[in-house]
Amino acid sequence: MNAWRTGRILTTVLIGALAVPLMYGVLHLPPPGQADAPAHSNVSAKYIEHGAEHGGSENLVTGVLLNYRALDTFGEVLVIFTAWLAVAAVAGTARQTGHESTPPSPIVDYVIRMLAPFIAVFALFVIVNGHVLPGGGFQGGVLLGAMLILLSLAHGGEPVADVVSLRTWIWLRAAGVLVFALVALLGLPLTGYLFGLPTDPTLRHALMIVLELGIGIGGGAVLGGLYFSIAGVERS
Amino acid sequence: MTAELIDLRPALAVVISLACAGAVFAARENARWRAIWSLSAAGVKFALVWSMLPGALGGAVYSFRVGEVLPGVAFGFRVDALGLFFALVSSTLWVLTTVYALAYMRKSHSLSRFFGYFALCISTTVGIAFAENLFTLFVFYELLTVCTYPLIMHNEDLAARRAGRKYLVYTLSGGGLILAGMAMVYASSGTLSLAQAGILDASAGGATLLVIFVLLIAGFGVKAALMPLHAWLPAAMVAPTPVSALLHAVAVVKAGVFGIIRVIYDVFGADLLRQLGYTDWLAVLAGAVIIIASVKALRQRHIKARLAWSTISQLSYIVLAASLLAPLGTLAAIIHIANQAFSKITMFFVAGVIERGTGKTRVDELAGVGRQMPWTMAAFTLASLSFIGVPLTAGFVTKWYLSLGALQGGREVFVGVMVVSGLLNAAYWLPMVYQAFFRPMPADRKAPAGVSPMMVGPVLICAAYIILLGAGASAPAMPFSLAEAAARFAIELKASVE
Amino acid sequence: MTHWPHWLPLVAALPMVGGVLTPLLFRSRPSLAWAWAVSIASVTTLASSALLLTLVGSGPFSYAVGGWLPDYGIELQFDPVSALISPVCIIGLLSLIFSRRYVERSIDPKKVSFFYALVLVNLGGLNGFMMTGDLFNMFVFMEIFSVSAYALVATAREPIAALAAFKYLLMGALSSLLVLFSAGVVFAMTGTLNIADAASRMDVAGPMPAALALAALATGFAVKAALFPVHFWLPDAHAAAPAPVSAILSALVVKAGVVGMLRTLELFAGAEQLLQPLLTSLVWLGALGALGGALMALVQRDIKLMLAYSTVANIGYIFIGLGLATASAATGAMAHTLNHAVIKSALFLAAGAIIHRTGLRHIDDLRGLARRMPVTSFAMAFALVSLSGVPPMAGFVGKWQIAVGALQAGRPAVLAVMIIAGLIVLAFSVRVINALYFRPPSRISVASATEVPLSMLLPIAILTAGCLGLGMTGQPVLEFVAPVIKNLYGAVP
Amino acid sequence: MNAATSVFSHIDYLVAVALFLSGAWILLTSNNLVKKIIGLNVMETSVFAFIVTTGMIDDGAPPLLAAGVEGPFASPLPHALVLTGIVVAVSVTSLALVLVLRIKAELGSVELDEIESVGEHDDSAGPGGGSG
Repeated sequence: MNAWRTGRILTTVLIGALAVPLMYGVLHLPPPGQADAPAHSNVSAKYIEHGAEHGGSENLVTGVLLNYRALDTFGEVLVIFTAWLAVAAVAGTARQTGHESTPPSPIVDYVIRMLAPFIAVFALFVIVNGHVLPGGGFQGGVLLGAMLILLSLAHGGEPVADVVSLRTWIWLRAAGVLVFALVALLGLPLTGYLFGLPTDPTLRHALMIVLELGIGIGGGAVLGGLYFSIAGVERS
Repeated sequence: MTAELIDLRPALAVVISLACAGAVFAARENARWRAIWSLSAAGVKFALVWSMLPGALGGAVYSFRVGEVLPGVAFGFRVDALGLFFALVSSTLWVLTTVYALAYMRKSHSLSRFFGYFALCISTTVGIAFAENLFTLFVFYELLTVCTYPLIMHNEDLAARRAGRKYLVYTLSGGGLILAGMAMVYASSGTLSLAQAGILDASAGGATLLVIFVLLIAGFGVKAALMPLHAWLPAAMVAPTPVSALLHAVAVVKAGVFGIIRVIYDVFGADLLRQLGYTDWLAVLAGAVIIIASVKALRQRHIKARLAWSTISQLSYIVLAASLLAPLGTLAAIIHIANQAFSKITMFFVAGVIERGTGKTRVDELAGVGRQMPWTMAAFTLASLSFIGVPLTAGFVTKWYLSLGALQGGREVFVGVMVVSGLLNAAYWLPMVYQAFFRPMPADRKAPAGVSPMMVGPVLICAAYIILLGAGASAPAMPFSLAEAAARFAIELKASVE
Repeated sequence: MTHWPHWLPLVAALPMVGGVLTPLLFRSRPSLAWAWAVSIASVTTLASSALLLTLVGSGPFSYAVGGWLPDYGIELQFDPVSALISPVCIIGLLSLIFSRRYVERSIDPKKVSFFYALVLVNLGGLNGFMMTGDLFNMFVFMEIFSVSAYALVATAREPIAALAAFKYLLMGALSSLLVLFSAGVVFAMTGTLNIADAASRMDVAGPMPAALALAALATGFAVKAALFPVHFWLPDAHAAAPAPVSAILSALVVKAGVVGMLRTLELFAGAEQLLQPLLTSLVWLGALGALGGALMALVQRDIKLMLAYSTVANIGYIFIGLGLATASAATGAMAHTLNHAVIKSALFLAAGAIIHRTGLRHIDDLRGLARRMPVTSFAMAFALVSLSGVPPMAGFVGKWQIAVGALQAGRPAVLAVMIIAGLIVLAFSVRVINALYFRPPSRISVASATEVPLSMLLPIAILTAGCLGLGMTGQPVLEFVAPVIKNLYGAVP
Repeated sequence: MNAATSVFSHIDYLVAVALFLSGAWILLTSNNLVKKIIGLNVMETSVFAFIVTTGMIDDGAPPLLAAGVEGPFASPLPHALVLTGIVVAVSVTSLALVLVLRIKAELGSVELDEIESVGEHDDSAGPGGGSG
């Protein structure tokens, strides 16, 4: 075992040695919180200044996400779907036999069944109000995913997974990417650039809502799908 | 006096036998087509090369530039006197070797592979001869290694594999050295062209020039079997006789020596080397190799092993003559390419005929062979006389001009080396001749079976060439005048040679 | 139609969306999924060649995504470095064509559509990564092709594949984190994420944080490109993956790390005194990688492991060229990035064909295969010879330019290392050729092997022809790449 | 600005870096694969923390331009970056967990040294063991 022991000591020394230049380098960065730091004077200042009328939403973060840096968010939505794709492709053929999930006590079962609709409504609220309040597609999606996982923990994976057919599940998971792709293509005729949102406020607002919904539902379905694959429930 | 003519023939010569090689590979198993394609490859090449002789004698230089493959590095052909001379020798011998090989290899296996690579070899050898710059020379030099490797491995038994591996290790590391030297030449001179007589100059600094010289000479020296780098040659004797003939008389070793001549006269240039004085060391090394290789040849029991060691010493004749930097020495170096080729190939053919006819491969089993196969042994005797340096044979011409060159260059010791090597040659050839003709034939010897005329023919033609090269040296249309032109260009020969 | 700038984002988005649609439309019909994947890949290849024509015609151009200029949104740029997109598409297309027969046997039919989806997403991610001019956008695309790459490695059935994919995932995630961290530092220093904009504001921020960002970014991309000390994840991953995936990984995904390093040099071109230590360390790490990789390849018995270690060696060559910072060395390095991609994909596909037919991976078991599978063996031999840099073939172009660059930079030791490494590569190539051609078969599956079907043979043949073609056309490739060198090293000659 | 105040003013960055290094230590030294994933997540969180603090402004309001809210706004860009980063972290972690499940099922253990030792026995068969 001492080979392992020396390995640990060696890594500790290496990490310690690495700490000095890292800390020293970070110390020379402009201190956080200063208003005149370059982080605030350059691109961010422009976002704050023109955020409302260009970006299309009071919540500047959503404006950045859906409008200014739309390609990043498209990449993001794709990464989520790829995560599910990867898990589906890699999930071992070995069926998770053995430990059956212990049946939940009736109280837990009842509470979760009560909570589910409220979580769903709250998730929709977060998605739709993303451009005013802090929120948006990703956050809503996580809430939906959490609801799905909570339900399948309570009732075992199969019933939740079978609420819709597998085909529909996959279409739901791809919702984020497909909606984003359509809106991006739409941007070509409207603004002359891919991924461009039109300048007319109402149309832009509507498109942003559609995007948020796509991202939210897509994200939620994928998170649910990840749990189903790991729990070995889904017969892909 | 040299007129640069743009001509397709150099490229055609290389490309045609590539195509024929393809056809030979394609002619899978039927022997007739394989023979036709191999012979046509050799024949067309022979005609093309000889068609350029009259032009070259008149001072024309045919060049064909394929294109610039890399910045400052072009792929092109340029047929100057030296290149044409080497191509002449190898294409002439090629026709003979192909005829001989068709007969010798009739019963062997996977012949389409053998003759395909056989034809590829000749195209790369001619490619080396016609290379316009060091890069093209290096390309064909490496391809020659790739093509000869399957030939050495032809028997596919353990000995062949070990010989093939040794051959590859030596030649590929030699290629690596040349690549390094070539990169340094390009870095310090900006060009790799062999057209000007010497592209390097003293401004590159003594150290770099020495490193370049050592790299290039060692790189080419591997194939020229210079002493420390020679071990692959005797080991490659396990290959079939036509391959040994090809390797040791025509293609591989001559490519190495040709490379050394190009390096001395076209990369460095004679006057720069006189300043630097590296070639004096090379001359001493070559002299030593001549003597040591001859002594080793004495001790060999097998005929082909003795031939291999004699090749190593003969090649150093050329290296010695080239490094004298005297006009006559250069002439001796160039003409010895032909003399050594014809004499050595005759001996290899004879060794092949003896092996096929009587199954004997050792030196002391030759008793009475002369009576059984008078013509073959007569040719062998003629070749031995040529190596010893008896007048009226090709070998004498080389020794004569080499000695004159040594005197002209002020190095009398090398005349001594000529004399000693002549004696040593006599010591290891004459006993064989004596045994063949003057010892009684052992009782159990049966009549020589199955020696087809297609094998004896090339032996006699080569023997005739030895006489032709020896006696008719000064005849007008002879390659000798071409060698003269090459020497004159290489070293700006002042006095004309009678 | 060819000068339509919108091809640029589409070249990245099209394969991604095509990939996402594959499981949706063809989950239960694998052959249709293959046809769909090949058609998407060919459309992308056409689009990339249209972009190449625009680049050759009217020089580099950039594209503001969503209409936002660089100080607001993301700017995509198409310059000779991102011109690597078209070979990426071509090799991706050929690997997809190859994988039809191969995947039928090595992946369970229900997951074939996922396999093709992952390959398309991977190609989309690579195209996006090479065209973006925004530091964070690079991170996002890097994640896309990395996640799909980890999954692709794990699609192989062998148990070793899961472990190899896990190690690859950990190292890849580490390198992505370093890139994200340096993006954060660059943002804190300059307030922008656009590479060109940040490069101009770099000196205002003072040397120390710039050094930190440079170190993090360079280490991140070095891990992604498997440069010497951080290369140990590559051999297991590339050997365990299915053959078309190994080809894509070794030829394309590893080169993304090299492109990343080029973008880093662009970002920090202004700060010479920071670049110098990085460049010298690149040279020495590259040299160690070249030697170490070649030696390790020499001792391998498994043919795919051997090819994987030779990838580490060739990445070493490329980084030597980049580190030397002379014009000829850097152009040689970029030319070698392209040439090695073609050679290595040909080799891995040929190895895949051999494993597909005989099920054998050890070189000694493959004796005498040439008689039974003549075309694949010839392709393998030809590509191995060009890998070792014999002149007329593609391998020579890069190595010759880097060697000359090494001499011009006054570093003969680097030349010696390259020659020795080249000889070692020749040694193991000869070992394989010997086994294939000059030894009698020793296994029944070899003696009874037959040539692979045309759909696997055609890509191998095209790539092998590419090995020779790229060798001949070295000059135009080098001239095409030369203008990039100016803004890489700035003041360097 | 002497050293003390500069350390104090950069405390957020220093903490983030310390978290990063501790995550790295966990990842490198732990023998259990799941612990490695945990280490990876610690590092990811630390980088996200670092990026968010770069966009922070002393007593600034969050970047929501609701009516009547003035004062310096925090920079919205880092928030968008971190949102994207978190999603990446989720996908990588989920893939890693599935791989661990498969390693457990096929190689029998999630302890690296046990897997390596198992690896040695059938190493003679080498990767793939020629099963295509």
